[in-house]
Amino acid sequence: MTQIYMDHAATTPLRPEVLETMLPYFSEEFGNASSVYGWGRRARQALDRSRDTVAEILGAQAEEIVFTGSGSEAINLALKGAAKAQQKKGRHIVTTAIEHHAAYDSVFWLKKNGYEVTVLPVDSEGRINPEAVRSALRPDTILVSVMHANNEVGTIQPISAIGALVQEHGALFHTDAVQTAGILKLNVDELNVDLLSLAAHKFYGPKGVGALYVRKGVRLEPLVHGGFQERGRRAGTENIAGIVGLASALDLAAAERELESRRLARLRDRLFAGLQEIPFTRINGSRVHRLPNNVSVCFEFIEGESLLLNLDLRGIAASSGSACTSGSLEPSHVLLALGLSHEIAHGSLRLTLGRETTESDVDYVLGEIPEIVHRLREMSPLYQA
Amino acid sequence: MTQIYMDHAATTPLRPEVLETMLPYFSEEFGNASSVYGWGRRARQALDRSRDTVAEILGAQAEEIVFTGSGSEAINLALKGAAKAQQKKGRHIVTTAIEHHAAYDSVFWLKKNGYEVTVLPVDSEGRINPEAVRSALRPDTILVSVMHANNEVGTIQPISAIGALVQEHGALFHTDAVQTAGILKLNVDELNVDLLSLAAHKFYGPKGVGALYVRKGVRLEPLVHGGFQERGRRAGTENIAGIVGLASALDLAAAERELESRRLARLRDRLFAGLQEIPFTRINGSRVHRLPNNVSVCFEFIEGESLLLNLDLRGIAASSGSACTSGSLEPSHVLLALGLSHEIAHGSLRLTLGRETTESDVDYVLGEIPEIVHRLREMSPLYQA
Amino acid sequence: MYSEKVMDHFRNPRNVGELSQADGIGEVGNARCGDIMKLWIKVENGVISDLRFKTFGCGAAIATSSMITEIAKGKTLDEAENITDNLIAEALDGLPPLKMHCSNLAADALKAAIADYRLKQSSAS
Amino acid sequence: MYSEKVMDHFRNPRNVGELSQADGIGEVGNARCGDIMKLWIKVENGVISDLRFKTFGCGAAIATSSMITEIAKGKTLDEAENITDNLIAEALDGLPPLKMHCSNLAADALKAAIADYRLKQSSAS
Ligand SMILES: Cc1ncc(COP(=O)(O)O)c(C=O)c1O
Ligand SMILES: Cc1ncc(COP(=O)(O)O)c(C=O)c1O
Repeated sequence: MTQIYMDHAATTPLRPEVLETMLPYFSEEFGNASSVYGWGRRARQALDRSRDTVAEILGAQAEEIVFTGSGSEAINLALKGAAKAQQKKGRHIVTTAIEHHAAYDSVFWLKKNGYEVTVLPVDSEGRINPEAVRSALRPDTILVSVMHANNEVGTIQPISAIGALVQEHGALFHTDAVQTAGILKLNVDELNVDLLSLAAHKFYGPKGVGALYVRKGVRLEPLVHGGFQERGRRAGTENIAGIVGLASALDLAAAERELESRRLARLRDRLFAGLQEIPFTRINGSRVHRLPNNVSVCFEFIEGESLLLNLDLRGIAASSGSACTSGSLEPSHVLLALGLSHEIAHGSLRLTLGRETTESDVDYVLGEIPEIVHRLREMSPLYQA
Repeated sequence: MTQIYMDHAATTPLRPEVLETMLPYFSEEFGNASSVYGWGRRARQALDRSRDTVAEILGAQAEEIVFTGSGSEAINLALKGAAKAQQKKGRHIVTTAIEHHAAYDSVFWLKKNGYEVTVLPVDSEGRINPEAVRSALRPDTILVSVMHANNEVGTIQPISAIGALVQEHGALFHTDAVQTAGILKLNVDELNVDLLSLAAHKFYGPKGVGALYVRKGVRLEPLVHGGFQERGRRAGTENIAGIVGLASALDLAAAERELESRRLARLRDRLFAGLQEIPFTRINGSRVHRLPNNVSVCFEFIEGESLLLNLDLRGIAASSGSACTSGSLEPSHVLLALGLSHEIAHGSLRLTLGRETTESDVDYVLGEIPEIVHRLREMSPLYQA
Repeated sequence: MYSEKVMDHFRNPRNVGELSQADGIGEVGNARCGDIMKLWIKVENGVISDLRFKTFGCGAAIATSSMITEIAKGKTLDEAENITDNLIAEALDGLPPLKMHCSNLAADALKAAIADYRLKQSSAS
Repeated sequence: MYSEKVMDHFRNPRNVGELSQADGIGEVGNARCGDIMKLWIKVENGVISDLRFKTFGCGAAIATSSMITEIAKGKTLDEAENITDNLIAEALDGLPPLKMHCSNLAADALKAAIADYRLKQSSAS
């Protein structure tokens, strides 16, 4: 049966050539990078090389890169770590209503622990106005966190402009680049960020490894205490194979980025054009400031999970901000923050394209969806044909 | 050249048959376990199966297992997570002077954050007396953490006895089983533990993945906030390949444990016998309550790092509690806690045996060490022949 | 995630639609929470002779809707009122824990339709 | 971790041992911190004509000890006193940052040996 994966924002397959770079570090060069003998030194070299690669792609210094066990851990370390280390300077944090849970819940943990939090609303396309950030800054603001691009609706934020004014104010600026690493150019100086998080499995690297950029001089309280790995910022024996995989995947993505982005944007626009022909369909997010691989729509009168199951039955893997996919009653906080009603937010569909996606995949999907939507609407008590 | 790896307490090579079980989950079955479609469901199945395997080996329920990104993270989650969740009941924690830094530093972070800590001394073999634990318990004691076996000197603690009295007192009991998982039998009910940490790379599984057993009903504040993975106890897209590797490595180790332990203990004793013939050599730790694969000694008048470098030049990979291997001035806190002087502690050597270690490896090592020790002593201003 | 039985009912839901001359109609849930079920019943001699449903909801919601129409058909009103959420879930070879509330919804919709029927009967008499 | 040069001096340290008729002896470091260096010098006409060392310490400590005996040989006392830790580290093609203090130790031991020699000279005269 046709099997089309259109959920690259959720995770991506490991590239075989990336796996090749990892394989030597499982059973042969398996040393602990802290050891003085040959196996240890070779592990350390692989670690150093990987750090150099990541640093270079981000326009950073090697010692500014901290490897972590996931994107979520990188974000938690950035937010809790910086807030804790800065608490003598102030306790006010600014963030947005559409952050990923890893950032949102870290900030709310801080709130529970004595910090004050300002959550900025977004416009109907999911954009933050830099001026809104400026107005939210206070003398005791120590940290601002705004995601680079949203994982559900694909909206890209004006990070560079926000970063400039946050840094001018003297606060630290973090961006969650989990959705943009490997897709958009990431240069920490151009973006004006002090902290930037990413996760390898979103750009065809392995799961279980992420990275945090920490601008020189920015102090962090560690999340995982213990050994002196990662210059004392993240204890634990380094996952060399995973880190090598992260670096080589990022390297490949950086090299192919421009061409691949243009290709994806064309496919994305073809998908949008086709989906818009279905009545009662809304596009979520911005058409202009948008990830090249993200398509997000809401079909009125139907519910997302049943849509996904029907797509799955026809070999299409996709995702939804439907409450029922997460087992909660509330649909995606992102779609609600964009001003959608609960009812409509339940009927969202996200298709995210990737390296293997072809035009014929897009056409296949466009051939199946209208029928499924029609069938579910026929079954819906909300729909009057 | 001969290459003999005798540092299995630092890390172990991934078993090729474990890598085989992981390979499908990199590029083919790469799905996100939270997704509803086929790729996601198959990832979820692999995750569930792995959790069942680990639970069964520990004598636990599947929902009591939390996968993490390292042993250190498991320990940090256990200690900080349990202390935070219990803080209304009390703020007193008991631990020992020979814990691994991951535990030690977590507890000291808690101390900095308003908890009281009692650090129990050990005897000259590195053992904790359960009665000492009993005397340390207070009405406001919420948590006790004692490692199962020490990573430097191999001493095994009377965990079951300590656990019984801690649980009777109504406090939570954590054991760091990073050095014992795969080597000793681990049954959470027999051990009387509420929390138990382990790391895959210590038993021929992959780096970058650990696990924490959390007894049903024990509440933890998460360390990594975000998505609802691991029942809300550890956010972040699950590292399926790593988790599958952890489970299959633990499964293999459990099956081979008894035979392999006996084999290792014989090799260990042969090593000890040979090393004891070198004058001015002390054995560290207990001869009775000892990991079957751990050999730890101190050679007087010489320093550990130069010993390791010489061993490395002859193809032997080993480790030391020497300060100079870690770049600090203080030698291992474990050796000092056993009552060794700084001077002697600097001259420690740890040889830890593993699956590939043969009798002829042991004999090769025994052939090389006396000469190296002699040479370094000849060079030492402390030594008067 | 879902059993074969659930997927069978999801793929080929039985008795979808409306009954133009229904004797009772029940509607439960709300769009805010992501599931609404509407159930039409026909009653003959105290026995449910026919049912139809329309559901806005997840896979489990659609499957339980379909299943309850099969279970209730031919049952007396009293029997039908005693159909529990567990019974529906069992008939579907189980539901994921997070989806158990969906079987609730179906049982409630049936109760609401029977109540509506009874109300109409009593106001007619 | 260590340069080839460091490993060469570690593997084949030059001038290990004692000078039975030394003109000056310097000892620095302490066993508590894991490194002790003891240095014997012979002085002829204000020039260091021979040196020997014994060191308890890490690879870097041994290599810097060996290196300083080579650098100092043939130097006048004033020249020898000006040998800096950086110079020793450079002569070894660098040391890891955490090991820089070891080159300090070697320079200090030489200074101590020269001071000892000067003290003996002044008390002899
Ligand atoms: C006893 C003990 N606990 C904890 C750890 C930490 O494990 P990891 O470095 O894999 O996080 C280690 C190993 O380094 C250990 O030996
Ligand atoms: C924007 C964003 N941030 C953070 C994360 C968390 O990454 P991970 O699940 O790999 O920890 C994700 C993906 O799940 C994401 O899309």
